[in-house]
Amino acid sequence: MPLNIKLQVFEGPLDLLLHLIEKAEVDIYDIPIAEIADQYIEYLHMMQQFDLEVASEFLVMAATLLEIKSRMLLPKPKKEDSNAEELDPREELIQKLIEYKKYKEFSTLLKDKLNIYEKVFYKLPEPIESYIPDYTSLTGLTLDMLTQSLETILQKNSKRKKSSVREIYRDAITIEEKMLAISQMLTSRPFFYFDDLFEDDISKYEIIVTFMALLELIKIQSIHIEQENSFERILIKRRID
Amino acid sequence: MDIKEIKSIIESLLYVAGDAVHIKELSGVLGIDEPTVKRIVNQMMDYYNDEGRGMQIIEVNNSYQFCTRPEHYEYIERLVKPQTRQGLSQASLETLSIVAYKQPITRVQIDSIRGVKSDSSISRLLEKELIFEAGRQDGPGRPMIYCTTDNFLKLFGLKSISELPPLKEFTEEQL
Amino acid sequence: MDIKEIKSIIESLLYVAGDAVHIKELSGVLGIDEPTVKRIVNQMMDYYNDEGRGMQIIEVNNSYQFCTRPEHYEYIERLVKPQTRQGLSQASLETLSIVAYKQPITRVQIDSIRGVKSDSSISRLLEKELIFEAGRQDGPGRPMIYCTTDNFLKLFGLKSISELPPLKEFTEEQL
Repeated sequence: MPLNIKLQVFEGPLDLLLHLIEKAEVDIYDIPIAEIADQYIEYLHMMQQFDLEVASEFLVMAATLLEIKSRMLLPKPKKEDSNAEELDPREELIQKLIEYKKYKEFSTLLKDKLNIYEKVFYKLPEPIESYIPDYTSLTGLTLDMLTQSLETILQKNSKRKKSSVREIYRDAITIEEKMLAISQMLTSRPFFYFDDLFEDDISKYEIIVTFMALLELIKIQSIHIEQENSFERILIKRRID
Repeated sequence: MDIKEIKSIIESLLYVAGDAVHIKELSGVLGIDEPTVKRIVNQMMDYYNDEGRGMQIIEVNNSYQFCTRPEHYEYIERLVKPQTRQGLSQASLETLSIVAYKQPITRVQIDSIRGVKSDSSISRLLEKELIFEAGRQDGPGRPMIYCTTDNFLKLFGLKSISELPPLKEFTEEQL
Repeated sequence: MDIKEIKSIIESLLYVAGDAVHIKELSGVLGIDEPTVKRIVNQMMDYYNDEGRGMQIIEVNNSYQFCTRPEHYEYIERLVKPQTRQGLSQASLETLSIVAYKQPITRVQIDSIRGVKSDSSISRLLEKELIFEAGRQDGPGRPMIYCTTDNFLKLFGLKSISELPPLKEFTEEQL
């Protein structure tokens, strides 16, 4: 059988329902559920006839419509024995339709804007090399400055190092300092990875201090630790309350 | 520096940058306070529009950028190879509308409003850099939350999210 | 198309191209003969100059191109690369002197000599191509080692590292 009919494609069950309601020219706040439910199901049958896969959302909506339809048929409870508000079984669906309709309409407006602004061209940034001065702009520097600079450091160092033997010197860092350092890392970014804390050549002492600082920060609830799966990288995040 | 010279410098800065330049940068480079820079750029915008110049200045989140006019599209396309059109599907446009108004929003919330799964629209919008993953929401499952990008504003000619028109409230007569 | 519109289109074409556009291309895109295009572009050149606009149009071998004005150089430089104006900080200079004399050297060794963290000076020197990452040291953690570049030699007028003046008062052991 040749297919001459073009089946309109709907974005979802709500889209289809809106279409049926508009076609039937009925009030969205007072949907004739029985009529609309029948048309809706008829449309799903049509989709099946054309071998179109009917997405599960459409089927769920069909069931919802049938449920509302049957609840509408139930006798209404007498006013005096229902202190609960007399709830329209359609209410929830109507709210969803209205909400969806707002965004659907806005999306057509977006589409119009897109049609204009996608016709606009931007230029690539100019190659910046031509604007960056070469290293000659650093010519204020002299060899003397270089040697003097190192000599000053070494002088300071020789005082500092007198007592220590030849080993790599590192300031003893306290847990409080480490806690502060970690908190500061989190002021410039929302999170970092656990292993960022342990760079290549960190001393055993600093590893222990860092770990204790982390535990302390968790205890006072200023950070938050996360790991998606075991053996994945551990995330350390700022805690936002 | 007189105002003509300032305008001339701003023009050259925007030209060189190509990209959007934040008002803070302009203010810093020129050594002029931000409100004054803003006033001058606004004058320039009007001037470009009134004179029907080849470029216009657009404003996105307090940054300024040159771009061409939509009406010259046809000529520019003849000169440069046509840019790939954004070509957004109805589903993507709907999803984008929802993110624009309800951001930050999770996938489940989008699905719930549309009444249908939005995974593929979301990945398309991410890919086109119209929305971005803005982190995870606290709470069960810690779902990803989405927000719109500056690219979104640019592509739809909006200065900032606050410029989105209020959504129509529907009265019974309108429906 | 009136002449104002033609000028506007030419402006947008030169803007988008960024590069030189041959008069043949302009003529083809606009559907206007070359002598007319030439006359119009010449008018535009005068206008940009007389008005002291941010850009000027230059002509090279029958091609036209926008470029900025030399007198705006200073501002553009500030926008494009603000940090180049700062030269080297004391910290960077210290780090550089240590690398120069002690290369190859690891970050921890530099930190140890300076008594403070040197991460940011190291990245600054890397960025300025005054030092480079020369590989990793054998041993625990396999730390990165740093050496000075040819650029460094050039900047300080040295033929090779062996030309560095000897340090006063310090023996190898002290280093």
